[in-house]
Amino acid sequence: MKLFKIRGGVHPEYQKRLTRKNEIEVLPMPPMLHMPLQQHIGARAEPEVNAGDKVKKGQVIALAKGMISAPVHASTSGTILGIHEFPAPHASGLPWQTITMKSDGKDEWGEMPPPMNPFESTPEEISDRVAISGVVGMGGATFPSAIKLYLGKSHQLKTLVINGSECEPYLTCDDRLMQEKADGVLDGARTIARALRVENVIIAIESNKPDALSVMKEATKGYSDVKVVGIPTRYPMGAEKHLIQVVTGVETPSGKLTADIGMVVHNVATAYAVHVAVRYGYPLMTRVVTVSGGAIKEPKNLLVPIGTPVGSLIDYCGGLTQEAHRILIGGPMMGQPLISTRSPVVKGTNGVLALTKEETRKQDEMPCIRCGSCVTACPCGLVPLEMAARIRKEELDAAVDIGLMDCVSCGACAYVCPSYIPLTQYFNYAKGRLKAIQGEQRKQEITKQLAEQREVRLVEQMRAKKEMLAKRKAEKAAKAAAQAEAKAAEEATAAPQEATSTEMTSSPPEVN
Amino acid sequence: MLTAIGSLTLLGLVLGGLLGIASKYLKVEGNPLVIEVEEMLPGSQCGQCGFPGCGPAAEALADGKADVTLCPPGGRALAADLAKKLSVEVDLTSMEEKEPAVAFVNEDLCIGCTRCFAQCPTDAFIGAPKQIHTVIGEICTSCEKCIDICPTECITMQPLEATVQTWHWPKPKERRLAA
Amino acid sequence: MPNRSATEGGPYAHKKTSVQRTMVLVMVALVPATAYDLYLFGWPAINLFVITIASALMIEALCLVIARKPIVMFLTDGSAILTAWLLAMSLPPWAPWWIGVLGAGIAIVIGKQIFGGIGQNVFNPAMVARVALLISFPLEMTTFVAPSPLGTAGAPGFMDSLAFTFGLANSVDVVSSASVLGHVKTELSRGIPLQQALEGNYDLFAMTLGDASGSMGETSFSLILVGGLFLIIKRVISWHIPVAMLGTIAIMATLFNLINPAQYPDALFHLVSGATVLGAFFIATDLVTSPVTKRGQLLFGVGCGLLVYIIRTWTAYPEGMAFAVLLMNAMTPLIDRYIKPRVYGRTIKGDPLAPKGGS
Amino acid sequence: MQEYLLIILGTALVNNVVLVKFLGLCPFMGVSNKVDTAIGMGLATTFVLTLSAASSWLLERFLLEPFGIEFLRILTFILVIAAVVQFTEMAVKKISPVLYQVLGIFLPLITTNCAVLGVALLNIQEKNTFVESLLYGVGSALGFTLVMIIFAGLRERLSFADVPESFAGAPIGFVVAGLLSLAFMGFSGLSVQ
Repeated sequence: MKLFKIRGGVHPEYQKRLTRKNEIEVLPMPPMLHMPLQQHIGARAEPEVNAGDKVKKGQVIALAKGMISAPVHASTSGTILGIHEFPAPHASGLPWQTITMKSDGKDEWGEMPPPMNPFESTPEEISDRVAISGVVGMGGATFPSAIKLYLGKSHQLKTLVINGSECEPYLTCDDRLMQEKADGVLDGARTIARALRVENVIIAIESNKPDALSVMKEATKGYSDVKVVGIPTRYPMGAEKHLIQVVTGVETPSGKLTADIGMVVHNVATAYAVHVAVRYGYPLMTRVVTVSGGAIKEPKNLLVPIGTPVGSLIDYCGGLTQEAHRILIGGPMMGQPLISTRSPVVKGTNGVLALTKEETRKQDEMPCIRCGSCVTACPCGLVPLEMAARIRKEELDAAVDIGLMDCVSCGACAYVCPSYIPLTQYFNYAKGRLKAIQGEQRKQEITKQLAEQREVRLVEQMRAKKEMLAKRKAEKAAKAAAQAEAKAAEEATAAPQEATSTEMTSSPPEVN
Repeated sequence: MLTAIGSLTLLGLVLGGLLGIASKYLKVEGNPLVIEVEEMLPGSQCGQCGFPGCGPAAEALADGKADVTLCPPGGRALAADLAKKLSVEVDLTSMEEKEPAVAFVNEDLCIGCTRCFAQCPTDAFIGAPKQIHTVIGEICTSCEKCIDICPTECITMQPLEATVQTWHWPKPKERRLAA
Repeated sequence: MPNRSATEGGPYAHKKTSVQRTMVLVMVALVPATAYDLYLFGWPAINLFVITIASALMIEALCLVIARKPIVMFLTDGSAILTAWLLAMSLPPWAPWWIGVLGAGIAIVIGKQIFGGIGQNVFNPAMVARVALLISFPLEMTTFVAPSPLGTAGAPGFMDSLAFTFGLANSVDVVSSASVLGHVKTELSRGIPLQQALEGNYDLFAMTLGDASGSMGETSFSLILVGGLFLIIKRVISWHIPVAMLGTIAIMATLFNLINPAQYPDALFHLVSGATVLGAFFIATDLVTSPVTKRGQLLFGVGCGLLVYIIRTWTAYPEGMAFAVLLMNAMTPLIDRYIKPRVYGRTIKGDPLAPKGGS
Repeated sequence: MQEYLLIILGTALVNNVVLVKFLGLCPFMGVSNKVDTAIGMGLATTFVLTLSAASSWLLERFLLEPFGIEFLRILTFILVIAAVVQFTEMAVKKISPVLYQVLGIFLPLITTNCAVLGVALLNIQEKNTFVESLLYGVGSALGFTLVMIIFAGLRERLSFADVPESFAGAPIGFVVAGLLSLAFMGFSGLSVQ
């Protein structure tokens, strides 16, 4: 199959040999599980259980809420201990709403939906099943998969690309999954294709995974609609839009979805989760996680119940051989630093890395020498050095003008920078700051309206007050006049000049 | 002498005439800058800039009598926009960005006097006379007008804590400090 | 563990690279040509070379102290040494000590530190110094000597040359001799046809080796070329600037040579004489002052080539490398402003692409 | 033909008004913070320079010389320049209000841009013909615009540099102008034999 070129990219040291030969091991069920209500992009799930409730394995413990959301399921049977704030596996290390449960060790299944044959089901039935199973993009994006499956209704789709590139260094979980569960991945891919009403499936695997490539090629023999393609090894080959360009030559316009050009990308792990959800009725409760890095004693690939504290994974791998310079969730290029090892593995956690200082190669930052390495490395055709210079001077709008919003934060620029400038952090800072500014502006707009309403109201009140005063005055005057008249009529004969003086004193003092 | 005077006068007349004609054809209406600037300002009339409201502040800005960094609620973003609009140079890095905050009523001290109601430019206080007041966080502009008016000093500004949803990466440390 | 957010963002992996490494590689590339030239021109050249680099380092350190910047970090980045090195290679080898010191001072202070140090300057510091010296001291800057290799009969000894460099004694016989470009320019202006002017002064073989009079960087074409190719292989520089620049000079020279051979020397002459290769591989490619995009670099190279040819051929100066580089340095911000890569998913003008296929 | 080309090249590069004659430094330093503004200023100055070079020549030839009132030269030239500038100001205000706002005070100040008066006077001094005067004006204006744009590009770049506080702004601007002038010295003696 003809492949197409993409611009930029880098060749990091892949370090995949640490775990590429390690078969997936099943991590023993930990005594406590922490399931955050938000393990996906979109709205937070709504808890369905209370402290003290007994739950069974696979039971829904939080329901999807809103348009874009995903439910959360109990990874084993046990007792809910509570719904509370718990440190998130996120760079902020801030707490978020989490359901904590205690395993009863029985691992008893709850009532599961019946197995389905996807090829005798309608696309809607498949999508609905994926939705209730809580499947999200497992490559790290964590976008609810069902939403992407419903795209088949609104868009005319041509091609499904299954992303097996796994371009992040160290990670081998997708590699192992493809080798060990090739049939499941393939069935999941074809199930997704059916849900999307797509005839053409391409499974793209980077050429540095020859075993996975050959296993998948073998598995797809006899399926004319599925093609397995070896693509060049280069970071960030797995970026959705770039992957599509490599295998089809079509470039996704800026600000559009890949679905707008008739393509959808799903990760291999997502395909496998879809397979499990449809064929067996099991929700997403486990995932494969690569535990690796120079500071890990025995790097492994583990099948982990979602909600397991990261610390348990590291302990299972023999702990740390030395103090880790960084503990990361995900790969070294786009992964997030982990603040607390108590934080749990969530649906999007594909790796846990403990890196030594030599591996991160952290060095002191120097001024930019305008070497242009970042320009060459940028897969998006941006000029990172200029954007960072503007952000440094707090000129965020100027950075947007030269393409900040087209940046995918892949980190290729910062990786090659000879001056060790934290380019990616500049861009992430600017994007976050701009979002906050947008929020502030929205708030300002609201407050502006409120202030205007208040102004109108005040004026109205003032007017009403004045009117009332005027009315009262008029009434008083009228009363006085009437009295005066009566008096005058009464005393008409007696003293007519008095009437005028009464009238004068009866007028109320001017209030202002 | 006469020729000199004559020729200069003539020249002046000719050029003046030409310019007069040109000014007729190239006439432009007055400068709507003040209105545009006023529309950019938050419009909450909070008075933190030292001007009695957003309107006078806009006038001062358009006249160049006020600094574009004058508006704390607008922050750096507004300063940058104003600088662009008025095409002036501004060093935004030196501008202090106010921490986002909301007014908070200490309910043990509040006597329900409703004086803060009258001060708040966005009606962010709820409650009634002789009842404890609270603040609607979403619409409080942290203009601090309510703080001084409160007879029991029960209102304070509390910084808005970041959440996982609102957190973003901090700006990288300046390298020159690493000496 | 206390609740504290991360302060240092990713990626948490890095290419084996650094500013220092880049500078060191450039110096390594310069070693063969420099060593051979120092051998050719003997002790006075070595003195000047050492003086220039040492004073550059001292001045840089002084500037860093004044600016309260980390001294060790910036002094060891190698940029000051490299600047002084390139400057020394563009000076007449037997120039007096104060030319080296003054040049280093101009390069470091006015060329670089006044802009805020490494990476901030807009002009190539070494060329700023060279042009300033050339305009201020035309005599000292155009007095060249014929090579007298170390150890040969005519070569001055160490003590003699020390005295000579510091102007203490005239113990060394200076056999002054013009560079080829200078000679050709003078002769042409006297109305002497090119062929006649070149006769006996233009030995292509000697020039490619460096056995000719001129500043160090103007000679030894082949060793500099080797160093330049080394840099391209090591990916310290890309091929765009050197190729565009040398190509433009060659095309211009060939074109005019075809029009009038008696007036305009051929391409080969232009490529091997003067600082053509040094400029193309080491000076114009200065990372800080050249464009960041590949297409921008091509344009930059073409501009440099054109200007070098124009200045050499039609102005009062026989060699235009320094001027050409400075002029194109000045154009660099504009090139960077208008020549940018196409953003993914957008047209070159920056509008989103029109969607193809799909709904 | 060649001599006309040489006049343009000579005035634009070799004897650049700004970098070699050091005329017109006020807008050169004043409106060179942004490339867009510099382009606008360059175009406005080009218009004024060309028009005033031509009209001053006509004035000299048909008014001052015949009547023998050359002593009024500067006065009348300034008058003409002022009128042209007034006209330009109105035109810019009409055509591009943004540019008008951006150029601000510097637009009327073209009147006192020494480059404009300088070129008009130099034309008389060098006894140029009408066409030569016109080209002289065009060449100078091109040189002015070119240098303005280059300089604005450099300053835009410097606005992101860590220039020491004591040199930031105008000081570094002058340093750069000096270095640019140094670079333009390379054109000295430019002549096509």
